[in-house]
Amino acid sequence: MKKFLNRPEDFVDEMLEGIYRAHPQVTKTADDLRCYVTAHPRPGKVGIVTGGGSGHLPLFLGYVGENMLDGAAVGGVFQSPSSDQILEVTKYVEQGAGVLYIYGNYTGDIMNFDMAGELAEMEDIAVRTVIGNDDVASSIVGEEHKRRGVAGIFFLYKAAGAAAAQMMPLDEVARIAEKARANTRTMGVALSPCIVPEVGKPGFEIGADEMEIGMGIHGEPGISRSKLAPADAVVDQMLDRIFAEESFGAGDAVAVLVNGLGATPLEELYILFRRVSQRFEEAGAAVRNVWLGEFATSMEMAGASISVLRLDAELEPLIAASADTPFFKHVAR
Amino acid sequence: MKKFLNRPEDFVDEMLEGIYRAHPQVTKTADDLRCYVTAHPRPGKVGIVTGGGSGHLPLFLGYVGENMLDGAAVGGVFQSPSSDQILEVTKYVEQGAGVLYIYGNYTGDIMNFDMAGELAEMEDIAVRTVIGNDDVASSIVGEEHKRRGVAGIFFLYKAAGAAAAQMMPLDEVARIAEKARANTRTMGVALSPCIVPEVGKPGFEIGADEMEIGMGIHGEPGISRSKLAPADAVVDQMLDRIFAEESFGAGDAVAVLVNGLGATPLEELYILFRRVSQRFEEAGAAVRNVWLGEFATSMEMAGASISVLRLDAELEPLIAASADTPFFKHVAR
Amino acid sequence: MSLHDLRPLFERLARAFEEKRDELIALDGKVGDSDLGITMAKGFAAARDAVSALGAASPAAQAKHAGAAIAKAAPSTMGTLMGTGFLRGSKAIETAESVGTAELAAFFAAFRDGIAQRGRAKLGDKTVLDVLDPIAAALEAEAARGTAPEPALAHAVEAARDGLEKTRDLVAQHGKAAAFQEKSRGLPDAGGTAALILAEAFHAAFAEAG
Amino acid sequence: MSLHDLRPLFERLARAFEEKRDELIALDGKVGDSDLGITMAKGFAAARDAVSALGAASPAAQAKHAGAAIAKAAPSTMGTLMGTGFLRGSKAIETAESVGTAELAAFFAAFRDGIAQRGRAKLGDKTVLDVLDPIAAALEAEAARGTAPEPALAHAVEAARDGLEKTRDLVAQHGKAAAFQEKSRGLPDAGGTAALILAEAFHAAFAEAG
Ligand SMILES: Nc1ncnc2c1ncn2[C@@H]1O[C@H](COP(=O)(O)OP(=O)(O)O)[C@@H](O)[C@H]1O
Ligand SMILES: Nc1ncnc2c1ncn2[C@@H]1O[C@H](COP(=O)(O)OP(=O)(O)O)[C@@H](O)[C@H]1O
Ligand SMILES: [Mg+2]
Ligand SMILES: [Mg+2]
Ligand SMILES: [Mg+2]
Ligand SMILES: [Mg+2]
Repeated sequence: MKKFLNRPEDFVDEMLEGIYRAHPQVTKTADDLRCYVTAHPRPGKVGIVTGGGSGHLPLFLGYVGENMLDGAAVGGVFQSPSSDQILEVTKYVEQGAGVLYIYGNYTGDIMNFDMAGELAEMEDIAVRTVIGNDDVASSIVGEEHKRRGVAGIFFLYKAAGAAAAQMMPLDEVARIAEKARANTRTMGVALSPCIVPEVGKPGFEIGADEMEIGMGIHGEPGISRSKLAPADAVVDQMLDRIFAEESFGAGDAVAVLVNGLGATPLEELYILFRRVSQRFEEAGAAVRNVWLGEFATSMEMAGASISVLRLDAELEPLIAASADTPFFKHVAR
Repeated sequence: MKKFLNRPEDFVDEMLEGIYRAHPQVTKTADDLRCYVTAHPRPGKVGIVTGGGSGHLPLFLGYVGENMLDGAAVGGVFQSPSSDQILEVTKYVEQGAGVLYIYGNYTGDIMNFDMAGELAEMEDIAVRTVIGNDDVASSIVGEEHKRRGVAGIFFLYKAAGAAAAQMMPLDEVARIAEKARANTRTMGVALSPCIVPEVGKPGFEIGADEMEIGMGIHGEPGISRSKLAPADAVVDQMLDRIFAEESFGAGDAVAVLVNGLGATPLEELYILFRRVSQRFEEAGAAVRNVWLGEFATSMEMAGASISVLRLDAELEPLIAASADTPFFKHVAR
Repeated sequence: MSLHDLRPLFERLARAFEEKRDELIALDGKVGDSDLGITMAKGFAAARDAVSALGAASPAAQAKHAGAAIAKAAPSTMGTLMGTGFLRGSKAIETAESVGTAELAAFFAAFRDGIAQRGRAKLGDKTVLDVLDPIAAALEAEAARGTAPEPALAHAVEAARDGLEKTRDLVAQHGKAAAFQEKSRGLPDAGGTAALILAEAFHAAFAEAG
Repeated sequence: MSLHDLRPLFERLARAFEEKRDELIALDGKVGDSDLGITMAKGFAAARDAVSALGAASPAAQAKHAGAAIAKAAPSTMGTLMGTGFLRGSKAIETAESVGTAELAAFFAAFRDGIAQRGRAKLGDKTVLDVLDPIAAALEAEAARGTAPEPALAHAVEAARDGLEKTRDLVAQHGKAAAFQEKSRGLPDAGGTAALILAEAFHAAFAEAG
């Protein structure tokens, strides 16, 4: 295991210490490093809370900041945070307008967020929940509720964050997040595994010339394992799957996120995007917003994912709004 | 070789195509994909041009944008751009105030930038040059002019870019870049090699439990190869080397860049920064600006570098100014 | 013989899980991470303290504070599930002045349903549900029959013991034990064992109350 | 017999490098990337076209346009170095009305120095410098002696041939050949061969001019 770390069991907390030292815009609450919140909560604004396992930076805490989220409960590597930690974050970000939970579709997270929501309601905090489930590889059409949440959750954060910053009420912010959720689809491809620090070795293997289309960000099995194909063919395989569920044509507009899983160089993401752009061009649809880089990783896993959000007149300005967090900045133009 | 690409010989141009498709703020000049310039040159402003080999994204072209650079000549993977390409970029960004070249200390780059500068002067474009040489591992004190330019060039871009945006004249912008250069020091550590696409296999090896302190971003030999140490000890080895040349104490202020070489997860960079922050805290010096992430990579090489810039009253506001490029955004606070 | 003040119940629960601490650690250790004894002891100690700090209050309020305290003190799977159980059970008896057999039946039905919803496990998945379900069913039947709380709970304990015994034949589908697959066969489920301890403590508390 | 119009010289250079194209390709191919013949032919064809498009102009202006054209058309190491040579040489004869032996000496001294500065190679590093230096030295000596251009250049060509022959014993320290180390020993340097062709073309142009 080639990692920069001290004791594996301190991986998450030392990472958090580094983050707090680097970024005074964020702070901890409840005297718990893992209860990560904005240092500048805005009175009267709907608070948005996320959370989940560590090992996915900038997910999840990276999106806490201006025009996006207000807090994140941080779990161990690939582990859910506790309901208690989620509750503490909830209480901190509650500014009189209620709290929206946005997180990924994983059992441990659901259990703990539900629990925290129940406890928060008992303290008279209104809570709504929207669960990201954008990974089309993880279940067939008709079983979308079983799909995993992966990088596409970024669009939910972006849209809901901008809505909350416009001081929309809780139900509206939740409606926006839900709309972004329903219109986001992601396909991923993995080229190599990653190593959980406390485990010390890869949890699975991918052959030297193989790729796995649809593999989950914790190494959950995908839909096909085959010889690594040329970049254009890989993109085509991924987009064909998305286009089979959602067709895009003239007059349609989308936002696209090409996400690196960790070790894949930015150069390659642009080679992938080149083909993505060609495909939408061929379809006659407009790519209005593009983000490329690492938005949801699995530490040193090599691979990438492509997320597509169908835009409408309501979502488009929210997606395009400025945002400023320690890990993600966007300047509206 | 596990890379997302089509034909290895198209790696650079397809990457560039992807970039132009993604980011309308930038464009090419001279009908050459590799002559990369801002789409919005500012009349009367000193133009800043950089360039160098590909494979280091976001270096070099990633810093072309508002408040930073105006153009970049793009070479093949780890190869210099041609003097002709540099000249074309120079002519495009010349807006009546002259042009500053900022690039790294590599023979091929020097030869071609010098040549381009000579040709530009013949076309009555005033040209100044500042060559980044921040890598303290690559030569001893007294031989600083032989040092390689690595991630610390970011500080030169940032300071000079902000100075140019304030419409300072060419000699002033060059003076600022030179001051940033003289005050920037970097140490790197590599954990694994990278693969040039057209070569198809690693150019060197690093043992399964080894690290190489001081290795260059093209795999140039470093100053020590040893067993991978705990993160804190790695940072101490790197900073001790920097502190031996530049001492920092009470009243001193610095900007710090913790840069991932490619495959190293962001989590680990924060673990490294935690120790960096502790060290400056112990020394009594203030860390005023912090950037963490991938700023100068070697594709999928695992490893990191730490750059330190000593700030003064002139550099500090320039370093802290807002900037907005497709690859780097900073919002002043 | 219905109970109004649940403090003696929570005293007894805390004591019971403290006594069974090492037994649960050993059991969870065989196909899990050995934390169950620790988290249950911590969680129910916290519940006792929360309920005692609350002073006089309705049974529902007492159960609610207990549930929140368990979830907070024991952020493990079973801690979260037990916390959920008490919170949901509390809602089911919200207006009750005291707890008799009907209230016990309503409480455990909501307890079981809450855990089923939260954990998304099915009967037969070798979880705490496979013990909670017989408890709830037994109490429902006794309530329909008009049995008094003490004998009703005695039957519930029997049903729990039975249910737990049957988990030996099952293969774990959830949590850390799921990774052990066939190795989990033959062993009683650790969470189910905690549910049996829960039922026994309820029975003892109502027996003591007379 | 000094020259005012350098167009015949550039005609001849273009022709010479076109003729030696395959020879240079083969030579660079042994310890390099085989591009030298292509880039030199391209570069000097571009120089000829640039100078002819320029029309009547001073020798310095002609050399300057030639240098810029080579650098642009041939962005390889030797293209950049040759371009540099002509640009620097042009500066050294900036005010000259025509080119005699004194101007040739000044031109080639600046040519050599410019390439030395740009490429940072030292004498003995097995580069074009090891041929340019004897050329410049010979011309300097002849200029001091007052020799006419044609015989002066004839001596320079001899010196170049000598210098090139000596590069066989050297091991390449720069560029792609450096990677081949000992394998480069025994072969004449490819860039040096191009310098010899350059000197020969100069000599032929001045011989033709009479
Ligand atoms: N999804 C689930 N639904 C219901 N019960 C579950 C579920 N997952 C695990 N359990 C129960 O939890 C018990 C283990 O509890 P605990 O040790 O707290 O888990 P962990 O250590 O994994 O957090 C199991 O024996 C099983 O009874
Ligand atoms: N740093 C240098 N300084 C001077 N001459 C050099 C230098 N590096 C290479 N050369 C010359 O360039 C020749 C090779 O030229 P060329 O084929 O254009 O190189 P490349 O193909 O590497 O760009 C060598 O034979 C040598 O004479
Ligand atoms: Mg990475
Ligand atoms: Mg990377
Ligand atoms: Mg356990
Ligand atoms: Mg060559």
